[in-house]
Amino acid sequence: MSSATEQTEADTSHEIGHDEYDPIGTLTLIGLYFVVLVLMWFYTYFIEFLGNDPTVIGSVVTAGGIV
Amino acid sequence: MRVSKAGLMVLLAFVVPLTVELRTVLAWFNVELTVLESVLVGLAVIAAIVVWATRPPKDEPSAASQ
Amino acid sequence: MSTYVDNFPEEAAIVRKAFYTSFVFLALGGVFGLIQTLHRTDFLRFMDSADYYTVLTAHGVFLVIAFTIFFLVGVFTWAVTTSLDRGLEDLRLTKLWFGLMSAGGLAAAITILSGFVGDAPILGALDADVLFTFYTPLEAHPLFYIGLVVFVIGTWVAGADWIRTWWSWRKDNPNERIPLPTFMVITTMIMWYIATLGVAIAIIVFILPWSLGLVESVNPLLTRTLFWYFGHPVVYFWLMPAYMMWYLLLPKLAGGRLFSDPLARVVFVLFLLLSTPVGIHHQYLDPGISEGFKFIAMTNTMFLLLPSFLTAFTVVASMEHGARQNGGTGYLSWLGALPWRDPAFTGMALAGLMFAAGGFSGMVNAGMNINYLVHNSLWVPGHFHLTVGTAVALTFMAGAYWFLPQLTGNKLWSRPLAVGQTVIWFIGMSFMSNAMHRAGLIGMPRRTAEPQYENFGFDAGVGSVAELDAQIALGGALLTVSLLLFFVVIAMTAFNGDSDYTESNSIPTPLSGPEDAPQVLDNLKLWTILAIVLVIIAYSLPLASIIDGRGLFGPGIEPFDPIPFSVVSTTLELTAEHVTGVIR
Amino acid sequence: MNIHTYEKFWLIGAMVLIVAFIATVTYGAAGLGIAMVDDEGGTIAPDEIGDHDKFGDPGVHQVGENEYDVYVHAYTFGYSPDTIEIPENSEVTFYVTSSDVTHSFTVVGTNVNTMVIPGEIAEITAQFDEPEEYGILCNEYCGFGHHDMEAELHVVPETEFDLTELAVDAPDEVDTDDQAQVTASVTNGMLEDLDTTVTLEIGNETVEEDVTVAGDSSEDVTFAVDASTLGDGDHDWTVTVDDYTESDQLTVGTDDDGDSDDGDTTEEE
Repeated sequence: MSSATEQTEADTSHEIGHDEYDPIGTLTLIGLYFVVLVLMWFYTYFIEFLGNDPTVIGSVVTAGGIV
Repeated sequence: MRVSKAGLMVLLAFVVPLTVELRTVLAWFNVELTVLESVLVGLAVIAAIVVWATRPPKDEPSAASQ
Repeated sequence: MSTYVDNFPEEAAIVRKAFYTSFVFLALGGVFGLIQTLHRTDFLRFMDSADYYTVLTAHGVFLVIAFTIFFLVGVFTWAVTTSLDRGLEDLRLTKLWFGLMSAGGLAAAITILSGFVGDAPILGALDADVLFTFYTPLEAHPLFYIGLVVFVIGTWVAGADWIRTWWSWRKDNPNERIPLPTFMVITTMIMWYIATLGVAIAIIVFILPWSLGLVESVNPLLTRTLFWYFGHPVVYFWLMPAYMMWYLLLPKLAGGRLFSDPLARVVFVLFLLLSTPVGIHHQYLDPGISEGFKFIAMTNTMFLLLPSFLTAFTVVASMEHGARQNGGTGYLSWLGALPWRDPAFTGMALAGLMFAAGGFSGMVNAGMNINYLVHNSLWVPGHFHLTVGTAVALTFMAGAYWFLPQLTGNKLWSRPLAVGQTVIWFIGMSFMSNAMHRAGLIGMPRRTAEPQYENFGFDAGVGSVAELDAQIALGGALLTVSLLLFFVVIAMTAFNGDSDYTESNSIPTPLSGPEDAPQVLDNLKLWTILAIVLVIIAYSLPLASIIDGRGLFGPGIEPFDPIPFSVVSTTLELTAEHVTGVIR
Repeated sequence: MNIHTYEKFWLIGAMVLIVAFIATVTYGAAGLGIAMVDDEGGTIAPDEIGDHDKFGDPGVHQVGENEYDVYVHAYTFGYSPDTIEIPENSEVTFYVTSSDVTHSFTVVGTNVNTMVIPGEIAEITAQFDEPEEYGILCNEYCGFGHHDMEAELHVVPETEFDLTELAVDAPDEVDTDDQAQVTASVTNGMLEDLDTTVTLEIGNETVEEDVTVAGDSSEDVTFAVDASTLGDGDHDWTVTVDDYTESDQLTVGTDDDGDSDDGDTTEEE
């Protein structure tokens, strides 16, 4: 383990919720991932999928069934 | 070196998928790149990263962020 | 503190055997993958297109059944013995399951490979050109199905072996929490027992008697549904050992500690509960299943994202913990403080990164109506080459770089080459999988020897179909290079007997340990019952409605040999026309 | 169990994503009317396909003003019919079944896509607004010729679309002093009446007759041609209804007596 940091393996009292370690880098990465997912989902559903008409629709008889 | 050789290699590998899809994204803005042009853009980005990585680091380590 | 092989020499021998077996299948599967990628993109076609499907069957079964599961049983054996700190209860049982799995795998492999050689002596046509999904009424030789069943029974016995070891540990340690690695193994195996019931019934009750001619007909929708009842949880069966390695090894390799033991337990419980009642999402476009059932399957599938989302945070936070202990700072620059020199770390981290991308295409696959866009298109192999083909396969390869020294006491041969191998895999898969996704969106089908049609083409939008094909072929070639490097490193390490490897086979304690986990998480009986209830809720009505009106054995549906030998031996085009004419 | 605040943020974010994905798909189903292929199509045993009143002769049927049913029989390795023609601005319901193994019926470049499982009838409806030529392919492995399995879907302008069939019954030979009876059967598969003209050209003569064929029925038009006006010898004839033609040859004045064989010819577009 690196000796240059405050946190060492001996620091077994280290608990989540303590201020000693906040995974801010993880939050940053996962925040980026969240944004990418939202953008990609919108692109894939609304542009690729809905722009790929014609699409299977409920016929007159079956419309109003399970939605 | 600002990053380890292995770290640099991973960073450069990460450029590959970005370069491949850069064309698709640019096409949205009506910029049409040929294959050759995309390859050149990719090589330019890779060269820039290599130059950045091999320069001696500044004092503050935060400059190492991409 | 010593290596695994020092502590458990006999178990290490079994794990080594399992790994080497899995690598043999990886090598074969990889060769078939290269042949396929060059054939379908029309860069190199040296075989008849009918043989493509034999190659595809071998590629699928060898890689996703044999490679993954042989590696998995090795990892699970390591996890149980390491975390319980005791050997397996009875090595005769261990040898039994390894023997069963090997025999079953060999039988299935022989039937598949005999698709290349024509009639076998005495036994006749053994072929099994039915792909990994073996949808009826496509028919394989009965030996293929028997092989699969024996293989699965082998895994059942393996599970019993681990559970038995856990029980005897429990007797000695009545009040202790189940160690996390063992917890992961047991929850995964319970999921596997529930899931394999579907494929066991499909084969033993319906397909095998039918292929032996004891039953006249089969109900294709029923066997299909039973297959997917198994077919989705099986992907989590491949994935769970990879997750386990991310949870246990990545923090260790990064110099940190697991962020949260309790959340890891939650994740594995969620997988046990939700992996199985979702299989109908593979059947969104099947006639004969009502939309309501499909909607329920979608809801379950979407919630199955949750444990993977949680895993992403927990594992990355554990890596970040290591990076910060090694001097990493900032929002993103701590990434530079990760041990990229270590091939085991780099491979797993890149595998995790690709899994994030594959996760996105999985979310699309989970969506019900958007399935019209992507179903059975090349998008789907694009997706699962990121998940099983990278998140699992690359994690296993990277894991092997850590495991093999533990199992042999030999130092890893050439770390730089091993790092290069994982990076080349990443680059190759970037090209191949990305282009596959794109090709899928323009409607190019999967599982096709020649996706070039006479009367129509595909509209590529940006770029061209030729460029997509080139990217797929380039990616496939790079993946082959990567595989070659992997085998070189593995072989050199295995024979690297002069070196002395002494790193300890220990897992650092989590930041938030099991004492923070509610006791109920370890109540495996409760989770098993809940998992079964969820399966009953999700599947009883769809199965009843499929059986109702069609019967258990379907309306006179006879076996169909997908590639009769007469076809392979004559010119394909002529035969195809002839057969088509006859049917008309 | 304590969960770090950041991980709680992400937990909420993850749940938002999951709910948003389900909501998007539900919007597609409820708001846009996108339906999944389901069990509405019913079942059919493979050996019943030939005797089925629709699958026995697969093809296009009009069932409403702009509504059509298309019955398709998928088999290794093709589709019957192999070219489907439908008009623009129509709502088309495809009924697809397989007589052997599992196939798919996939209209390339669209979201019209279904599995075709033996024993099941896949029923899917889609709206085709613009004239376009689509490819149809099988995306489920079905055997050694899987990659050869394809068909075409032509969406044509309304003015070019009909479901007319023409069949002509005419003798091959007729005596000089006799009459040749040429009977044209005009079948109208559309629901609306078909007003058209049947034209017979024989020798140098052209005879026309207007005919109205009611929806979903057929009419016979018989032309009686005096053989004497044609003269001895071979005479080519052609019957034309709109774009459909039938041709053959009539021989006048052979010495053979007795009834000549009828030459039946039938053509569909």
